[in-house]
Amino acid sequence: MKKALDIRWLYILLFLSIIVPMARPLGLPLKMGTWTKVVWDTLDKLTPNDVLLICPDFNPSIESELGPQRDALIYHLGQKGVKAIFVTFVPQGTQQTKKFITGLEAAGRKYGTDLVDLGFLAGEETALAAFFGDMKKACPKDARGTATADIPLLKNINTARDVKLLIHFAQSLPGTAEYVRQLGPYGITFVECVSTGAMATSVTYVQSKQALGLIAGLQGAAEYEMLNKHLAYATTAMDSQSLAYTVFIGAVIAGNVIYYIERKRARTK
Amino acid sequence: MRREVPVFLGSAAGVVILAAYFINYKPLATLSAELMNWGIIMSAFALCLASVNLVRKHVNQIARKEPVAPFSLALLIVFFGITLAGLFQGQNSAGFTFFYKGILEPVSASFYGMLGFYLLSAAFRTFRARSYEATLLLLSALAVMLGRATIGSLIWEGFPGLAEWFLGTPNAAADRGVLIGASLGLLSSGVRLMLGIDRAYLGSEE
Amino acid sequence: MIIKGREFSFLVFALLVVMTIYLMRRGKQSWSVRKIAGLDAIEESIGRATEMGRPVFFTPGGGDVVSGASAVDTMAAVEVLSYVASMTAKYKLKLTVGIRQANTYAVADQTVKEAYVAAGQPDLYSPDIVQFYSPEQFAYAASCVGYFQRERPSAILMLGWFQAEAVMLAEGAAQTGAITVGGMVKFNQLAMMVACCDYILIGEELYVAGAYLSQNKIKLACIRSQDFGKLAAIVAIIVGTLMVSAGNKALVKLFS
Amino acid sequence: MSTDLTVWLAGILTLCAYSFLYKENPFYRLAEYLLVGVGAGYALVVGWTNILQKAIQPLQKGQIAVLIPVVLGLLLFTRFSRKQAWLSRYPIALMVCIGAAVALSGTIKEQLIKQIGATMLPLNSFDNIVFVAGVVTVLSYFFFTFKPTTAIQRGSALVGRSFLMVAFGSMVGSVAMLRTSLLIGRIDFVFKQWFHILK
Repeated sequence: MKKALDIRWLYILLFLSIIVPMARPLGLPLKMGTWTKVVWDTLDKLTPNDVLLICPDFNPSIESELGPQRDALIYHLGQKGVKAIFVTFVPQGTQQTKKFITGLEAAGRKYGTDLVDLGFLAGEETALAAFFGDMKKACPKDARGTATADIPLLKNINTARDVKLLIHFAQSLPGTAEYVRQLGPYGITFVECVSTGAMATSVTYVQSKQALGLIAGLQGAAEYEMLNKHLAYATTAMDSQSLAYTVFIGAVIAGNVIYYIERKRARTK
Repeated sequence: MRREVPVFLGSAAGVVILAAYFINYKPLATLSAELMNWGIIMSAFALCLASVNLVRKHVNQIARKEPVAPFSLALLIVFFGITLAGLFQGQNSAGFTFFYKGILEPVSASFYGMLGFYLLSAAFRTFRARSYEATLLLLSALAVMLGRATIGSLIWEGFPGLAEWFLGTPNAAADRGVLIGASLGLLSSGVRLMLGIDRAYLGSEE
Repeated sequence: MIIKGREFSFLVFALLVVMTIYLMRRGKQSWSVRKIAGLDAIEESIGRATEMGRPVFFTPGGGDVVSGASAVDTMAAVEVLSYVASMTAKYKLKLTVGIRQANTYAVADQTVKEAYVAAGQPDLYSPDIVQFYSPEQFAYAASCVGYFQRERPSAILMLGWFQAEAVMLAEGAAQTGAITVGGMVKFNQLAMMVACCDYILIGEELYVAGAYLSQNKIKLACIRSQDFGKLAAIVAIIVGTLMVSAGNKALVKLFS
Repeated sequence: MSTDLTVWLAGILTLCAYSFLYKENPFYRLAEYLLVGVGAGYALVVGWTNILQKAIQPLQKGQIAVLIPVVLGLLLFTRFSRKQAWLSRYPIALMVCIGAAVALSGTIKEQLIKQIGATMLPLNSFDNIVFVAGVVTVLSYFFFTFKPTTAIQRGSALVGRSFLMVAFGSMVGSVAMLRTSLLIGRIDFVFKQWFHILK
């Protein structure tokens, strides 16, 4: 039973490591990774006439990882003043689209001429293939009930080839692999916004240059905020994150030291 | 016959889509696009089917007065609440947003966050350098964690770079190897499917 | 005829399909399969359960035998289950199978029943062996962990298709001191199992285990065909790498 | 303290979920069931929107061809009848095969050929050598029907397995980060948005 007690102390330690920096920010320095920088530089080169396709395929379960990325992108894209088409292939993604559109409208973009919400499409990878091949056929109407043929923004846009860049938020399915498979024929680049959980498997596609860059997790969002020079949730949460990792790292090391000592003792007996 | 015909039609649809990918022939491309469009519509029905299935199951649990019946009742109440709000008032309505913000968002995030405690428990009790392989795993996990946490760069400047190296070189290489293997696997399971050999997905023989 | 830029893909595709079908047709003989550490561990763990007289627990995870995405993995797990059940029948051990999906339940129950009959122990079979916990992800995982804590099985086998609950199951199992064998094809959750379990079936090893234990000749032929595919990939990579190192980019261009 | 009813509900349910850490209890179970109920309702609503826009409205405009997928979609519901359940095999077989063919067509070029091509790196740096060696040895680890007779084969498979372990380690490290940020999000919610204790 002694062991069960031990682990609860560790839980409390983890809790404290998160809450203390929230009350008293430590302002730990953040070191910039290369992946996020590539994405920011690419997006910074966009002009107001460039049309983006944004697919927020994630559920609120990982809001605290991808939400800050979404907000940092809204800020950046709002300043750049680009045009954007939204569509999602997971049911709960529609709420994320809504947040995007509200944010970009606040930055002065107009629905219909600059922004359009094509809602959700069922069918995962099949839907991806159909949508990229013929957007207006896959989505005869936008989420607000207007026929897509009548939307000014979509006038010259029919296939994935007609957009400048795709930004994809990945949680599970459809993930990086599905997008790589279906975007291949259209030769457009795409940016992956992933949780740290998916980072290790998405990085392969960055290496093969099939994906342009990666924003990974809360840290990626914090790096993006730093590049935006507009600090928000992710930057403040990174203090908690750093301290919480330290607890994890400490737990692994402590566990192994105990294991080593126990084994040594068992041997000398 | 009750299995052969569906399998045959499915295979035919699959072959059309594959052929349209390779062969430059307009009618084939049109047919393939149409089939995918059907796929979307059927998937939308499947999404609704899953919900109907769930309702049936929980209605049964209540009817049979199973111990979980009160929970099933609560489930049905919120299910009909959000469905009615969404269908009649729209997805932007206050009612729909209430269920989304009040239940879906917090509970799903909480469950996924809770796994952090299991992970911490595993970090302390289970992640042990018991063998050569376990040691490799531990070292790479530590390198990634130290590189992504600020504490790492305070100890040694090189940790963030080391973490990116671990992720971008040995990890990506292993992942690439697995990916190539998995693609070949997908191909052979696709062949089995198109030939109608794999039919477990059609359920048991009746 | 062939869309421009896809000629080479078509060639590769056609070659692979022809090879697979060819191997399937002459797959009368079954291919011998290399030793898989995780597979031996299943036997070993059941052996230890016999010595200790404690139960064996098996779960195929949250996959559904009728859903395209997880059907293949789940069927492979059921094939392993058939073997496990025949062993527990032989050694008269208590077996419990925890299930999340209703369709998988039907298949698993049938499989266990057949295995007990085939092992000559039909009276040891009971409908309580295969238990339908809950389709709700965490309710299912909590039921499994609850079972681990109550019954203290000496062998816990988690093979199949898992989602985020993998860490909960793997850590919950590790705490009981049982021999744990984990295995799945999807890589992202497998990592947690590798870190927590005593033995693992990595990726495709699960398919091979299922095909080998059930002597499914068609699946074994597919595995053989994939081996040739991998060999070709290795040769292409080595030749291409050497050519690029020497400044010749012909092969890289072909493969792009 | 927040005065928003939604925030209160969200806060209480967050605590219900975490009560599992102490032990399994009815509050935790309630949270789980509510999540499932709302998730299913949400899926039904957006699924229905798809059916409305892609099937029913085109039908009203006289596009008869849409009837085929609609009928197929409706056949899915025969699963509830014991006698007619076999009819649901038509849409299931079509969906599975269409999905597989779509995935397969993209796989060959994007995930097989291009991935092999991207591995052909000039062996002029340490990283490239490690990368190529990693891919080749991992592939060799997944040989199942070739007898490992030579030392090279056995050695290669062993190195491949080591690469896999490093990859698993990276994933474990990354997942640890994911779980902490989710936890941070919940704690942030409880103390900042619900109780207003922290600013």
